Amino acid sequence: MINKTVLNAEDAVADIQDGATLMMGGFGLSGIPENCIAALLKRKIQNLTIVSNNAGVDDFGIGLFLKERMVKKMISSYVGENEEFERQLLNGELEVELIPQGTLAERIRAGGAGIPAFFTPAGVGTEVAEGKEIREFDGKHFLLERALYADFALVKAWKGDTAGNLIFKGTARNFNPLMATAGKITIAEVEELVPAGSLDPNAIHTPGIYVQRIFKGDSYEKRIEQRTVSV
Amino acid sequence: MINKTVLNAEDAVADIQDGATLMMGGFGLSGIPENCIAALLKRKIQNLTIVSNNAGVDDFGIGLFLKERMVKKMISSYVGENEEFERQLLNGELEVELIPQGTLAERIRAGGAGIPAFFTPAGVGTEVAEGKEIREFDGKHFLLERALYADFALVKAWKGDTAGNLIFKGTARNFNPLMATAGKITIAEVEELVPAGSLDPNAIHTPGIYVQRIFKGDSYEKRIEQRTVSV
Amino acid sequence: MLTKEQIAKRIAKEVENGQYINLGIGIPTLVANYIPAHLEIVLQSENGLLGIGPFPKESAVDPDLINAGKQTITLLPDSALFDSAQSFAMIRGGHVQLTILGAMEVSEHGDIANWKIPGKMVKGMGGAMDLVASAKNIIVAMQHCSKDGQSKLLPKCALPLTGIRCVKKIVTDLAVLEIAPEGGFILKERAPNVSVDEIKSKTAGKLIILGEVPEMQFD
Amino acid sequence: MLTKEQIAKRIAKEVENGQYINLGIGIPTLVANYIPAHLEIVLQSENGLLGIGPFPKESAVDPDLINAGKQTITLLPDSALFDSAQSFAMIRGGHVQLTILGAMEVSEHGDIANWKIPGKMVKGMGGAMDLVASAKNIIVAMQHCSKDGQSKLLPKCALPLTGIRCVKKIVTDLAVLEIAPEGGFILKERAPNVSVDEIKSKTAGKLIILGEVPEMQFD
Repeated sequence: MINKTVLNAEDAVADIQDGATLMMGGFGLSGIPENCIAALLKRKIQNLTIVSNNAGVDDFGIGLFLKERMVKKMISSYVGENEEFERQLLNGELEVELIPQGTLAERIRAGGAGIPAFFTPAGVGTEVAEGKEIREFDGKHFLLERALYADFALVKAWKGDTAGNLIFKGTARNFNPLMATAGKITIAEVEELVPAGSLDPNAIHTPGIYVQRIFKGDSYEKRIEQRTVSV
Repeated sequence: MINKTVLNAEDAVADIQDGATLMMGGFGLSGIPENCIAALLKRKIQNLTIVSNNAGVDDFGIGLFLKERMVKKMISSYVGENEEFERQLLNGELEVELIPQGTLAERIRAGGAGIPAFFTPAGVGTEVAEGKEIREFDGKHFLLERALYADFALVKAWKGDTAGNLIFKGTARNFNPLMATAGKITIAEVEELVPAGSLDPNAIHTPGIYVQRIFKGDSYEKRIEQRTVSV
Repeated sequence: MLTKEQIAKRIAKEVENGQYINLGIGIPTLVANYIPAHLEIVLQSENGLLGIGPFPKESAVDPDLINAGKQTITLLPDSALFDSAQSFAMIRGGHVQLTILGAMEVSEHGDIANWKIPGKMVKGMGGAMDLVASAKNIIVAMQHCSKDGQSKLLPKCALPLTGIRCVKKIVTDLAVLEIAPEGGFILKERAPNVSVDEIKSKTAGKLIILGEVPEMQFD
Repeated sequence: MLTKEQIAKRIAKEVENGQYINLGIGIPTLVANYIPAHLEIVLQSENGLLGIGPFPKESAVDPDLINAGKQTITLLPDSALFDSAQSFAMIRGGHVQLTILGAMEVSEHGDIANWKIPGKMVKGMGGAMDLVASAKNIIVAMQHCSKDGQSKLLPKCALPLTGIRCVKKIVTDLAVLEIAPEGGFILKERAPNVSVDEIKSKTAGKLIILGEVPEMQFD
């Protein structure tokens, strides 16, 4: 069987270079590849283009990349939780491309699925439509949107096997399975790495074909943004 | 909790009328909605347009509809296992639209996902491309393909709960989850119908939102087309 | 004038049995508290969940279970989890039948602006553009006027748009209004102790009054 | 002239470690029997499976586990199951790296015809058009000539096409040939005891011979 295991995060990201385009899974701080982020921070590579639904917070997640000035451009749907982000943006030190969340998800899925472009209703009549082809189907208007690809996709799963098959947990799934399909190289970090044959083949969310490297991540903090409890 | 349960196949298909467009899950005879097929056969409705990857065999699956002259048009990728089909086709009693299998799958998925059209490489330079827009992206040519919808989608799952959440088994999954999303009314028949809360929410293949009616099917034959064994 | 809770309570009356619903952040989230117990509905969270349960007990907080507002939540027996592409497939495909969200401005043609104020830091549209472009029924929950007293019901939105011709109904602290097919806000109900004249004076867009305007009922 | 088994055996030499591979019905299916044991590869079945295992024992036959040829099969430890949209997403997206399939005709530009014969009952293209439009490497396994002795390697296909400019390599009972970027069949290897002249006489399309043509090796 094909074994995709690498030793650790450092080995997994060793060949990511300045100027790379990275997709990074997660919604807010949930389901982000914490170990890959830490390993990339050590390497202080620069001019990254990052495709991620959000941009982390000032002292966690992608916010740490911003602090170290590693990011040239963010492609996201919502970036509102981060002061350093705001500062760099207003100073012109950072480019941002904002994309409706469903369009972002579908563009990534299209990238992985060999669909170069598709029509979607989101953004018709808004500034998102500027410069895009608009076409009517069955009396309704749609925008033509292009697929998104990345040099590397960094995803975080709950369980994974040595063949790269992944299972996510709860809402930490979010963008991770889509991004896994759209990276030229997809790196998966998992909480539990098990031998091939340990996962139910019927319950796998991401088939191993999409994953080039997998490792067991350490000491997940899983920081909560809005701890909300009932009494 | 919303309860989607209906008593049986007869009740589930009671409002399907002559001339309806039906999507029917299955690949060959694997994962076909046997109970819905039996219930529709009793009603002998006519002029159906059926979207199904295959057309059954002479005495099982969609082949039974053909025998009863219930089908006006088949939309499929491969229909080669059925003599009655061939006879009706050659006599001009049946229309057939052949679609590349991946395009068929993606058109159905698009229908469920609110994507009215998308570009795909399959069929460029072939007769499948006739009359379709061809466009170049990144130096490669693609066809514009439209979404597919149905009045009713008839799907077969392994387990389902009263809220309509479905889990499929093995390769009997095939077109079923896509079709479940693209029917105005989706009817799911399952081998095991369990109370909501019995399925792992993390392992559900089709969320209940796509299913309008669910019932426990009886006496599945699960006929095998090519029984192939090793010694 | 209605409190936020009352706006939520009034909107809850719009909910129909069996619906799949997406609630935006703010007043829309409060709507969940007022949906009558006899209605069976399912709340969708666009980060990948159908069947949003109540906030967890402190001991049951799970960082892998959050809603689109990044709050910790719980699952229900009928919950299903999925990825972001599947989530917006069900939104875009019209399977989520009702979307309730806030707005900065609504036009008399049902255009909505709720994501960007020129000159201010832009946080992004999140899933709002997909939601308003897709759901069959879109209800806006908002104050009738801005903090400086300007009407938020306009002939044409001044702010950058989130979507066009999509809002079906608006519930404000003063009134319930529907968008007329040919344009205009049809005044359907007024808040207790609020006069039609007051609503008229605070609605910059075309206000359509068809006969007697009843006072809102909450139960 | 090679037997079908020998064609499969020669094609198996093209397989690289770590590849995800889709095998068509017929000779391509036989290729699986000859892939060297030291290579770790995964076979994809377009009806929704990665990791096709051997045919089951009679006692383990499961109607819910079939391959794209509708044969009963088994799973392997690294298997994953998925739906048809996901299956063709991985094909169309280029994740399945090698496709081996049969053909009725191949043109010197790499066009392939393998799904339809005018005048005969049309069964459909199944997944073939998606496969040939997508995989990075496409190898055709076929007889060099049809049963009535006509060359199947042509300047231009006469039959309706399955895909254009997609075939990279052809292994026939007589030869191994590659499609030249500018068009033409580059004769890479000849079958044991088959002369270059024989291949020349049986190839209707442009045959390109670059120096000495070695005899095929199978191990």
